[in-house]
Amino acid sequence: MRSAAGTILIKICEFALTALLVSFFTFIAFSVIPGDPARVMLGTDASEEQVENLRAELGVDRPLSVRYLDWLGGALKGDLGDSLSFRTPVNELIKSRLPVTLGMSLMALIIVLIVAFPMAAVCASRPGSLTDRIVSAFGHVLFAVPAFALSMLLILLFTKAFGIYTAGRYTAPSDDAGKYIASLLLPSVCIALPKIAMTFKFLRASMIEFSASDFARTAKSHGLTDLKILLTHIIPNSAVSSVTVISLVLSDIMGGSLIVEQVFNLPGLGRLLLSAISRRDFPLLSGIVFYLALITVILYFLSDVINAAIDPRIRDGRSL
Amino acid sequence: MRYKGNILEVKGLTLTVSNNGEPGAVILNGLSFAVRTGEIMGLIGNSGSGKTMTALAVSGLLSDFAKIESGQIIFEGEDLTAKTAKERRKLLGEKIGVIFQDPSSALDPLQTVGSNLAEILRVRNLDKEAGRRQVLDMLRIVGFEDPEQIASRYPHRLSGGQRQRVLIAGAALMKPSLLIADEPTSSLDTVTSMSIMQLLHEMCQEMGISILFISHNLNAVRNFCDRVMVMKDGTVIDSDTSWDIMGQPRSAFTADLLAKSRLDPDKLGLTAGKAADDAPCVLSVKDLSAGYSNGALLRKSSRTVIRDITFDIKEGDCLGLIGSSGCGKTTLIKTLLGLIRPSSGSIEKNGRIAAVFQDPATSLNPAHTVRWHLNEALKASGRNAGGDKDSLFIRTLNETGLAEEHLHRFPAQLSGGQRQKVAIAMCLIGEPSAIIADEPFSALDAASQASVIKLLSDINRERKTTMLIVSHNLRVIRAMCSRVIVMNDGVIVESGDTASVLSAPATETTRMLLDARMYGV
Amino acid sequence: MRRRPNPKIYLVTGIILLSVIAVSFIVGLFWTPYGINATDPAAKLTAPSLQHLFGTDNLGRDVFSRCLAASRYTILVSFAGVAFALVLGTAAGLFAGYFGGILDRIIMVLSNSIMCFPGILLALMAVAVFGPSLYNVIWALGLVFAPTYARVYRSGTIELSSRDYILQAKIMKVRPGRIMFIHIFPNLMSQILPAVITGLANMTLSESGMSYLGLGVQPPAASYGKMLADAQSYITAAPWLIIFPTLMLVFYILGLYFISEWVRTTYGGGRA
Amino acid sequence: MNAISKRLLSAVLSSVICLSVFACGKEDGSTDAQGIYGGEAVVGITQEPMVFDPFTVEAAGDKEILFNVYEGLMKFDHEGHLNPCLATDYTISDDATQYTFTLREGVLFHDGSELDAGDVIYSLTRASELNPELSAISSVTDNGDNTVTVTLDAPNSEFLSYFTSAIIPEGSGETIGDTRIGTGPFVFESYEPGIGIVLTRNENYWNPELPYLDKVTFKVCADMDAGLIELNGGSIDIFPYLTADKAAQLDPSQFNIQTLGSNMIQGLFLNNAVAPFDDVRVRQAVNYAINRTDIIDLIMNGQGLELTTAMSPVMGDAYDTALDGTYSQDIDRALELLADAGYADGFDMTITVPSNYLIHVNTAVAIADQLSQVGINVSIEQVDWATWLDRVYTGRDYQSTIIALTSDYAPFDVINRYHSAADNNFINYSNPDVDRLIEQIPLTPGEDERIGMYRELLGYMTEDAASCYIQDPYSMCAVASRLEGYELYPMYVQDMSTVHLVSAD
Repeated sequence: MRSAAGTILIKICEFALTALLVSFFTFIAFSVIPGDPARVMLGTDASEEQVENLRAELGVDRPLSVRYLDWLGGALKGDLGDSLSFRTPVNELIKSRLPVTLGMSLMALIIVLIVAFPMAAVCASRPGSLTDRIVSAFGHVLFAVPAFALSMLLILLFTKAFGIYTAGRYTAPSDDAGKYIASLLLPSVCIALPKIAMTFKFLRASMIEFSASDFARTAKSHGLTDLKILLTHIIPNSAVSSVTVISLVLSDIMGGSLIVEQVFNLPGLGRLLLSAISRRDFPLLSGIVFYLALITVILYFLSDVINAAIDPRIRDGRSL
Repeated sequence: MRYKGNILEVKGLTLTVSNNGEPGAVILNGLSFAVRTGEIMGLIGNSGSGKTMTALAVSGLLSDFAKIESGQIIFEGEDLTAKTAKERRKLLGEKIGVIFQDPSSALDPLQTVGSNLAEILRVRNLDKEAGRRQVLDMLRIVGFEDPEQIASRYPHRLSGGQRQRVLIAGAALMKPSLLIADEPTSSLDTVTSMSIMQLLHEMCQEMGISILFISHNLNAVRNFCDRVMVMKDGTVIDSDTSWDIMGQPRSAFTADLLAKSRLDPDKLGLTAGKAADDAPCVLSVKDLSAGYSNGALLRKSSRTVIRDITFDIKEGDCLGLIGSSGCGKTTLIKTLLGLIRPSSGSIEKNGRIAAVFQDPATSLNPAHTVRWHLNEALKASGRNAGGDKDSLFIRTLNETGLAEEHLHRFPAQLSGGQRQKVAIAMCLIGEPSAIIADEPFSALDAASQASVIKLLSDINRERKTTMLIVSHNLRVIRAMCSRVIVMNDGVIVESGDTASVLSAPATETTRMLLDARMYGV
Repeated sequence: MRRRPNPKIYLVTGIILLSVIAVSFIVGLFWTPYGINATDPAAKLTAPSLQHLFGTDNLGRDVFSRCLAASRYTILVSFAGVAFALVLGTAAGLFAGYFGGILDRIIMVLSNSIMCFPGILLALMAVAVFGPSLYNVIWALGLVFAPTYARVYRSGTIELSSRDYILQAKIMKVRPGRIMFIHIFPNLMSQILPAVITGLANMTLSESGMSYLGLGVQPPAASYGKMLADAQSYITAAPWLIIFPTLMLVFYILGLYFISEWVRTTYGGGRA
Repeated sequence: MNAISKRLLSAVLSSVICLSVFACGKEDGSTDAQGIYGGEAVVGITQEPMVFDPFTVEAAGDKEILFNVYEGLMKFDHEGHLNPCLATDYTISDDATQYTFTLREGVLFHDGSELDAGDVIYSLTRASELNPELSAISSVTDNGDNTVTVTLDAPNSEFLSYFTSAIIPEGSGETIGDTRIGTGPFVFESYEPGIGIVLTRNENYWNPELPYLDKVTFKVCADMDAGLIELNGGSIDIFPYLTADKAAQLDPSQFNIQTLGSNMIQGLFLNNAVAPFDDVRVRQAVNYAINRTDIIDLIMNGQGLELTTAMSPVMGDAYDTALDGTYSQDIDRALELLADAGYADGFDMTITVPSNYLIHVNTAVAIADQLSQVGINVSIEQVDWATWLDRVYTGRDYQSTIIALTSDYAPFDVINRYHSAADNNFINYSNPDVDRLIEQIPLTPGEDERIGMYRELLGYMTEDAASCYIQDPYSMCAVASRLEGYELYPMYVQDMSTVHLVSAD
């Protein structure tokens, strides 16, 4: 049994290490890839002299290693510096984009869960039945259809056929929470669909396994109906066993949201990331990567916490 | 009011199980028996004889693939086969209670004990507060001194015996008229199983619950059951009061089963292995302490499980190690095998030490064939096979009682006993100077148990391979070991000649283990 | 005991689906109805017809011919990438799970770091250092995919490490490398197969996403993922540009998926 | 008034291709003063705005927005005319070293202060320090009678267009990137990174008739596809820089498509310093081997102007129409030239293309297909924009590339990059005659002489086949049919002042 404070301390160390490593990778990457932020900002029309001036103004005439150490020093104090191309503090830039990426991921996760659990429960309650076969076959196909094509078809359907959705009409949550959710709904569905297939497959297998478990048999011997057993025993237990899988799905979802926001033209982290790379905006990219590391570590930490919250065995520090 | 007459009558029950649409295999073949009100009926047989299927058929927990072809199950005068699944489910927990073999996973790990039991009442819409009291009362009846505390615990915090008590409490909560107990003690240690059987006995006496008690160990039910029937191939081949069956078994099969259950050294041809006086020491342990360390990078805490263990084993000796669950037996073995680093003390080994573990389900690697396992053991030993490997493998398999045909099988295609024999064959391939066997028979039925014990005993005698046998079964120890050490709470409390230790126990621990034998476990 | 579809059905379906891809791969090597990269200003974005079975794209190229040719890149990129990821992820996961402790933490921090690191930047870096080759992009993608496999293998290894047969192997003093790869590895097949199939699907799409920064399969060559990415602008005008590559991709992934299901149910944890 | 500039620009008029593909109510863009006031419009942009300081701004995407915020003494209109703006009149000394402007009176900055000579002197001086193009200004003096005289350090008869440089309040130069105070028809309201820019109507604009709209938003879209989706969804009203096939997908009842030659020079640029393109015969062979009409049909749906040499015909008289068709496709000729140069069996070449420009990537695909006919085996290498700038444009480490060159709307700006010593001569072109002409043109006062020199220069370049010039792509813009008065400029400008609603919403 480990104390909570100790666990948190370890997680913080882990995060610090991860962030340090990732920012170091970023530094290495930037020192080998060609490209000059000042030239990218000015384009082909500017003369060498203008580019030199801008380089001096931006401070990118200093060696990258110096700039990296500078950035690292600032990051230690919580200051991620200013973006070269946007000329605004990186922290602010990222904070304005986070609601899109995180909101979309969260909504996608919720969609995955509220669809996959009932689907799996229906199939697992009568494995081999016609319903099971049809739903499972549907799952197989969803598994194989690229999310990419799916997104395009959904956009086509909703904008063209129904006219009820407008890509890119994003509203910040602070402006109107309802519109914020509405603007992220369809992209979230696109991210969620392929993940539903994966989660469903796992949950179904796990529910079938738990249906044959000793405690399910005990519950039967207690006179509980199959439905009751499903609800009170099998679903909670498969939820526990699927936390790991769901956390994997969630990191997939994060990756997916970075792609889907391109297609839907949403101002999220993924687009910021791409523009940081294509403009060779070192402070901005380092900042984004820093946040991604933070999110990843928090994600895994949360999945541990949730696991512990529902599973007393884990609370007692006993591995499964 | 208890039902008068036969509480349960099974008449001509024939049951088949189909597999993937293929025609069903006959599991129960015209089975007929009756349980009288208020009696404990023992049902005995080897694995695969249809005992468990009988329990499932009576309780109505058969899977979709099992089909009752003919016959009747009359409970309290009503034919259960004519009832709908829903009606039958309702009987469960109310009129018929069931407990199963392995209590380790029979309770939902995510719910407290109280919640696990209260569902029986919840599903019948009974008053919450009254229900709570009822649960606590029942927990007290099954022997918990502080029921409130037990009710608030999660199952993983309970020992095996405690869990089985909780399950019995669940089965008995609604005061059913029939309790079906399917090998409720076979995964528990001696002392604990004794107490569980005592508890069942009391429930029968005081609450008037009839019990159908299923076991593979004929000897175990002798003192416990009013009547016993023996099953083989889906039918009852022998049935009488316990004393009669024990005294004069009517069929040769029953007699054989009895002999195997008793581990009668003469009938099985067992002799306790004994080292020559001048034999060299194979394993010498001095002041050994060990435990588990847990914790993070920063703080290390450790828990010492065994302390100051000192003993020697000489070549050809067979040493027994007894003690109830949690006494540190397993930790000691793991330390001896080098899986746990000792915190202090020394272990001197003279030659290779091999091991056989308890659970046949995980003793072999499911991804590989028997031949692979033997080959792996051969490679690990560094032995030169001397030409044809396969003939060596087949010879070794034959020695353990397996045949050439088993060589290319996967573990999933073998029975539990066969798997343990493969594990033993793996040990033999390496020609070890000693084999440590950690309760290698406890998960097997009586017949398999007897054959594995005989095998180990033969190896000990013929190959002069030193043995360290860990068991809670005193019959085994008595039959195989010339010396014994008794552990309790991480230390050796008693050691010496088997006969003298067991006939004149010097400590309470040994006495309790001996008492358990009264019940034949 | 439960009714399970006959594994043979998986095998047969898988083979049928994959044979479509195999045939197009083989035929595409020797013959295509039109030049793979032959542009035709007179036949831009024409709908499927007898002349052009799958229609033509925005440069008047025959989509059927390109579908035949695209299978080779799709197969190359997805298999090579996943194989690289698998080798790396398996090794890392087995080591982390088997040895635990500090090594485990180091590997996990490293794998988390790689997970947070933008794959496209890694590919850009690989190309900058080792030259503009498709293989450099493939291994970079493989590196990005590896942590997923590492995680699956790690948790599986931790679980199996306490099994008696692994203890037995340790007692027999089998070398750790052998325990990991011969004793533990095959038992994790059933866990890793679905992840591999998802990986193959994701890999084909990740590769096409790389074209944003000019990485991956270079034009005029095409993979299915790239064809889809290029078709994005013509979804309303020319849905066939989306439908046929999608179909091919679905055949490919679904075929592999069914084969993996067959392997899993026949050789994996199906028998327990 | 400088006659040459005027003539040049009016010549543009005739050759400017200004057609409305889907004509709506009004025949052309002549802004009638009866337009409806009020309302708002959203313009889609695909580049993140970066720099708002008018003196350091370089990116075309920024300039076209700031056109609405800052104004100079002179201002272009959509026909390419250079008109007085913050000045009401101007005179040029005979030796072309002194330009004198009469300032417009009563012009208010967005902060309410009034424009005076001090602001002009301050702004032009600052511009001459920061913007190399204006560094030729040696002094600016206040003549006291509401006129200002600018003196150049050398005669330059091509300088007038540089007076479009912004005039800002005196002393505000350090902070102008944040305050963004100018005199333009719109006030810079806000900028949110990744989202866009909001402009609002300048109530005190010196031309009381303009602007019409209350609010204009420039909204950032990830790329053209995303922009199209938004356009269809109605969240964008105006979307410039469409490609032809995208434009064809739009519903003509909802959008008007405007097209115009864009003064862009798209070409397959050949590195003259690298084998085999150091051989003029190989360069000519490549020019003969490709079919420009097919490429334009394929890539642009025909919406582009074929080019033979380094200048677009939209430049007017400086361009010599006699050059048209010099390099019409002639496979036999190409093969012959290749054989002469010792490449009878063809050769392998690599085209390095910036991956973010789909049009160039597609052009590369088409060219690769065409060059295979003469045995040239092309492999295409995509690189990202920053890499392209670094390796190809600055580093000149490439064999061939496809790009579209942009320039100011002045012929000299088009050709001065071909001086062998020019730092932006990324194709390593070198011809002493061309160098000489580039040096002489700005010193030559006579307009006819200058035109002759431009034509001579283009002649050399065509003969040298400096590169393989392909097209001047039409710029296309979709405008929602609820709006009118939008005009395409032959340069990077989004003029919102004339845009108005068709009917009150």
